[in-house]
Amino acid sequence: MRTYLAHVELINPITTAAGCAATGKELSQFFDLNRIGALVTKSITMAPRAGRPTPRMAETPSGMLNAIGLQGPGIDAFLERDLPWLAQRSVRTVVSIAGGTVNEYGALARRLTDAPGVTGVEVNLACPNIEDRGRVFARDPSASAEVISSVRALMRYDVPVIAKLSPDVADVVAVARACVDGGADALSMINTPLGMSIDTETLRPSLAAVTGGLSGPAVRPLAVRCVWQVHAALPGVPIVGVGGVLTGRDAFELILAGACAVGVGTALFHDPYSCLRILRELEELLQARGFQRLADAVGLAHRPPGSAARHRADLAPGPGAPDFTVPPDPLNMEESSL
Amino acid sequence: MRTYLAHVELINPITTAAGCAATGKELSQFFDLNRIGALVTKSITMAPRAGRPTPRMAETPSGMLNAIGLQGPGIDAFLERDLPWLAQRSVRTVVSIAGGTVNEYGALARRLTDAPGVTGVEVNLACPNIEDRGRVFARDPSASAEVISSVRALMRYDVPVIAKLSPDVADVVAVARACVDGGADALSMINTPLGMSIDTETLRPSLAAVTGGLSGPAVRPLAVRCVWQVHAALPGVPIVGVGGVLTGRDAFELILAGACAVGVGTALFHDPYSCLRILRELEELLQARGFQRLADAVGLAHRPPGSAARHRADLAPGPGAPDFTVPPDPLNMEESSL
Amino acid sequence: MTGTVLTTRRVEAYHALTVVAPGIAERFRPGHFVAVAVGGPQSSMLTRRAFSIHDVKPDYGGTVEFVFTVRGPGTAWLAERRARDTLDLVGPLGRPFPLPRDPVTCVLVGGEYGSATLFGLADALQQRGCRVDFVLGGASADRVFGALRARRMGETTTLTTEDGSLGMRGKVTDVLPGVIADTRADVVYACGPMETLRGVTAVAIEFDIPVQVAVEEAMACGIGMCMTCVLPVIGEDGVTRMVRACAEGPVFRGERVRFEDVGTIPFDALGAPGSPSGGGGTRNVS
Amino acid sequence: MTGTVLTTRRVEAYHALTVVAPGIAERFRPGHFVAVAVGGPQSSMLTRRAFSIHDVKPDYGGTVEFVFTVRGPGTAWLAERRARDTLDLVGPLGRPFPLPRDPVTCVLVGGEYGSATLFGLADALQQRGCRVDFVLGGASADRVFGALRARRMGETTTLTTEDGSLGMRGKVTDVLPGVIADTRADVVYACGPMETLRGVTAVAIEFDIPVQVAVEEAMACGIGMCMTCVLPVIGEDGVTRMVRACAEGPVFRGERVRFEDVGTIPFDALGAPGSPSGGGGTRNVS
Ligand SMILES: Cc1cc2nc3c(=O)[nH]c(=O)nc-3n(C[C@H](O)[C@H](O)[C@H](O)COP(=O)(O)OP(=O)(O)OC[C@H]3O[C@@H](n4cnc5c(N)ncnc54)[C@H](O)[C@@H]3O)c2cc1C
Ligand SMILES: Cc1cc2nc3c(=O)[nH]c(=O)nc-3n(C[C@H](O)[C@H](O)[C@H](O)COP(=O)(O)OP(=O)(O)OC[C@H]3O[C@@H](n4cnc5c(N)ncnc54)[C@H](O)[C@@H]3O)c2cc1C
Ligand SMILES: Cc1cc2nc3c(=O)[nH]c(=O)nc-3n(C[C@H](O)[C@H](O)[C@H](O)COP(=O)(O)O)c2cc1C
Ligand SMILES: Cc1cc2nc3c(=O)[nH]c(=O)nc-3n(C[C@H](O)[C@H](O)[C@H](O)COP(=O)(O)O)c2cc1C
Ligand code: FES
Ligand code: FES
Repeated sequence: MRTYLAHVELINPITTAAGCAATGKELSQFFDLNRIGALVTKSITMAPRAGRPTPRMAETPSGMLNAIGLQGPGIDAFLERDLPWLAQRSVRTVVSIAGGTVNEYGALARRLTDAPGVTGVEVNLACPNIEDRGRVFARDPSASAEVISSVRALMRYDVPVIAKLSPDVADVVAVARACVDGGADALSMINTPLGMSIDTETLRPSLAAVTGGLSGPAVRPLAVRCVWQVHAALPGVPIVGVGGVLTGRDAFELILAGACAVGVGTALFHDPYSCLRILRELEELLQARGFQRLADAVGLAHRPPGSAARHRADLAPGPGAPDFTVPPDPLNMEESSL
Repeated sequence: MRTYLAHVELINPITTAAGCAATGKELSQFFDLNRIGALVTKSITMAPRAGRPTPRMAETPSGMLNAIGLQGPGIDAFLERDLPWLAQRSVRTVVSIAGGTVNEYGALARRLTDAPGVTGVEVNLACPNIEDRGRVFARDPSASAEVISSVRALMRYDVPVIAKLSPDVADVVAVARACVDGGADALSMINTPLGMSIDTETLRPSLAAVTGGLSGPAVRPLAVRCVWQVHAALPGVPIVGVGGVLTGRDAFELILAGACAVGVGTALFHDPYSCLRILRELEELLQARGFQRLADAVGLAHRPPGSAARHRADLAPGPGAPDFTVPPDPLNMEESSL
Repeated sequence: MTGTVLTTRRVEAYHALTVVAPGIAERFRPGHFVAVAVGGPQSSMLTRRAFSIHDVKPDYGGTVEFVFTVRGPGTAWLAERRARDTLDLVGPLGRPFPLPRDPVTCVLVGGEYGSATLFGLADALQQRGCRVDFVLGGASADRVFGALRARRMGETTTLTTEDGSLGMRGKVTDVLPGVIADTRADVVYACGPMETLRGVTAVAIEFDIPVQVAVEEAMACGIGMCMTCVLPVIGEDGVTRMVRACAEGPVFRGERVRFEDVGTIPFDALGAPGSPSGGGGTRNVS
Repeated sequence: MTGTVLTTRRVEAYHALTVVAPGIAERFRPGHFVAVAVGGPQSSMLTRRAFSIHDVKPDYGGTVEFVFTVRGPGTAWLAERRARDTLDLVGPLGRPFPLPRDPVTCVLVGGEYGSATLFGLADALQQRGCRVDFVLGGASADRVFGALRARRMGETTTLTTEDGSLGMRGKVTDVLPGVIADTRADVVYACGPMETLRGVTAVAIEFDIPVQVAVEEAMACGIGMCMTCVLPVIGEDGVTRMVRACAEGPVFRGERVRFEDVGTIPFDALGAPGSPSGGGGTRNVS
């Protein structure tokens, strides 16, 4: 079930989500990493980072909050130890990078550009911009575009640059468009929306960091919506759909919305084999519905209604029925623009 | 367990959430509406509205999507039939209003200002602004402020105006501040974030309207975060916390984050008695923790850590322990500004 | 609202659960339904599932039985319930079948599990001296619910299956005209898939006799509060309104339901976007 | 990964589940834990719950038993499991207790359900000719796990309860110095609440003998991928790192764990915000 992320071919559309598969070694105890489309690393930073204090995690209904704080060894150790380990095993590796300034992202790209074994670079834009009073890059189209174009300029031309977007914005399409204009070859969405929970025993925030990112099936409706909106506005741009994928059905949902690859995050914590299970389930679903190629399913739910039969035939107007369907509501721009 | 919404006293902090208790009649079959703090009506529009086609609902993990499209009888029928029914029974009624232009909101306020039995007006800002290419008011601080000041100007001075905010913004505090500057006496949050699901049998969006609002426990972490952020920035402004409240614990969580009243929406669909159950559970929780007054718990989770013992004593540094706690991370503005 | 499961049984392709629920059994009238919570305390499934009440009995203060087919995860969970498990139900809900004052002849049409609601109705009709004839159908023999009981209760019982494995090959609507003609029926009652109800209504209209249908629309609350279950129904005043299947229904006069327009807002409905009554574009979008 | 529950039992204040899981039993070494999915197929609880393996047996190809206390909704759900239910487990996980090469004298200290992991360890130690002495404690008699078994296996067994309802009134750390002195212990192993482990480590340091502790940190994955379970541990090179309790632990040399700083990032940890190693403020916030 081949797919393309920009010009890079992946043997299948299932990838890990950034920050959810550590260095890859841990996951490789459970299955051969070559069997998935790509491994996305956790976001790599310039310096080593100890991350945030614990508690870093809180379970929420059908989801979890995390505030890891990008704990990691820094780019040097990554290039010395983790990337070579993956490269030796020919694991298709998308390196996620995170920075606090446009320059820091650029510096990371510069370090990666000659590193062997980099299939793609994913730019985690959900970081506070030191130069703009900590305003998160991903919430600002122009700051996002600046980061992307800096990374794109410094990264080898044949390594696709993927912009990872957040749903915590009024208009995700505007950010997506800015990133594409800035040179993004593909988009990945969604990163975790900012959430919080309070421990009603201690009467304090559950997380030491107070707020954290919400992930898991709870956010899947947000991910589907973002993928849908962006695919509608920018149909030519490859999208990695991420958010709450637990099963092949969920992956299929994001693909129908417009994703050509699907990232699996929180599900890996629940089931370390989930990538392969999801892949198998997805293959079965596509087969059962007669799809020959994955590409035929990408964005399929956008085709005008009626071009395929509604499932509940009893609700569809009969062939000769007068056309009493609702005229487009001029004010529902959210839908009518799609 | 009295509370105040601006200067209006409510006998307790539990209200219904807008659009989740129909006219009140339905719910009154299950309990006496006078036993809750207030009944919030569904959003009333000028003209009658048939709403959106079905399917209007899709279940999602720990939540649901809805696209009702503000079906309702319009303000005339509401003032003639529904409001008098509530007023006769002395039900404290917060009337939610929705419009497509600033003028429409104003016109609704004008109709309500002399109507007997209006305890408060909640302004549903999650509507597309016809005059701004369908851009949703709630996503734009200045448009929100304009609506609020128009309603505030036309509404009787002693009826509080509550602005209902959406989480689909990059900066909910900015919208909150604009609304307060525009004259809002209180804030209500959150309305439903925009989500979507796709039926993998029909290969089409599950909702006829394509996208819909996500509600239920899945969104509670977003609600807690929004209430927390806004209470931190505007500690004097009363907040109605809404989003995913199923139990007294959940209501308590929003109160600890800064809410002085709590709206119950989706939970009513699951359990028509939920308002009273939540109230009882909340009372028990407060009692068990020795709170005399609700006000003492409002926003309590904001007090500096250490002013109450951590629950897991084994994790708290001992009394004589060297202060190795993490210094504030200059870049984590999200938290450090709180 | 919490009842104990008394018995579980398989009935051909269907599952049936009997639950001790005196408060519901007591107030039951034919056509009522219950809304059942699924998945247990930490379930990710928030909305209740609606099921017609098949039977009530006086045992243990009052029990209700409902019959269901496994469709998605909620009904799959229900199918795993065992005796002594507890179940959380709200009910009885909805507008029941109106009963004729006079001892008339009634044809009761059921499609698939839709038949389940007809036996309580048949009982009530017979107690009023009505004659009852059944027409029951389904895709295959194992999906025709209640054939035996219908044979015991009904003056006549006609069965149809789409694969011909039981009774006549075809749909209930294929045989209904004959049954109405033979029995000289005064009124038709029907419950089943929307497509069936539409066909049954068309037949009744042809014979110019009243028809009461119990519709099935996706529901989130079942108690009239969420507005998800609406369908276009023509009122006494001739005006089409989007009415709630759970509160104004599930039983409607078939002629009043605009079956062709289910899943749409007819342009002439009260408050439709294009309609003169207004209905501007205001909407809660997020 | 799906096993069938073989038996369930109550042990004083605790619950114990025995699950058929040959793949886990086969590879078990003392100190390992399992990560258990809770709530069934449509559960809203996504993260697995970690439990030390108490016992493995060869029955049915291999079974594992774990002992737990009901804390929140996940353990409440587990407490309702019955024989023949299925349970989804991942394991064995974590770094087990290192065993001494020589036949030395070992004191095994358990607090509350922490004792559960010590019997497999005692077994392995005794097979190597080690002498084993137990010190077990808990808040009250019913919260001291495994006293009988300890008495059968241990050279000596000392029990403590905070309310004095069993053994000595007080904590395990109150009696530990005496036991170490009496037995001339060469090494201490401990499992229990962090507070207990901190105290036990302090005692061992005083006696200048090695101590191995099995820590408990909130975990989301249990397999080293999520980075939620970290605590500050001093490495061989003297550098403090935030290491994963699930992958590098749960067993650590007590002296290396900076118990006072658990729940913080010590300023001198590798990559701490203020540290010279860097650790700028970059963070994934949303
Ligand atoms: C008044 C009424 C009476 C009914 N009586 C019966 C009966 O006697 N026997 C029976 O087998 N089924 C009956 N149904 C249909 C039954 O409610 C659905 O099959 C069931 O809700 C599906 O739940 P699920 O979790 O298996 O499927 P899912 O598809 O996972 O359900 C997801 C959501 O959609 C709703 N939903 C999906 N399909 C339907 C539907 N057809 N009708 C209503 N809600 C739906 C569910 O309530 C739930 O909220 C009745 C429906 C209504 C409205
Ligand atoms: C290595 C290890 C071994 C353990 N062995 C045992 C054992 O043998 N017996 C026993 O009773 N308990 C043991 N625990 C603790 C057990 O994991 C928690 O009590 C359990 O996860 C609580 O789940 P809950 O749903 O009841 O509580 P909730 O508070 O609802 O749990 C919510 C979330 O927090 C996590 N969590 C909460 N408390 C803890 C905790 N103390 N440790 C780890 N995760 C936590 C849960 O995994 C879950 O993700 C062990 C923990 C670890 C890390
Ligand atoms: C523990 C954890 C750590 C994460 N770390 C990163 C990260 O380093 N970089 C990043 O871009 N996203 C990170 N994410 C976000 C995920 O990549 C993903 O976008 C999000 O979790 C939604 O997908 P899911 O629901 O499948 O988990 C992290 C998520 C989790 C749960
Ligand atoms: C079916 C439904 C209808 C709603 N209608 C309205 C509405 O008319 N006006 C409004 O401001 N919010 C409306 N909401 C949003 C709720 O008031 C509430 O903000 C949201 O559902 C989150 O709360 P909950 O998780 O408790 O449901 C509606 C929500 C639902 C589920
Ligand atoms: S199901 Fe909620 S109004 Fe009918
Ligand atoms: S629990 Fe996930 S890394 Fe330890």
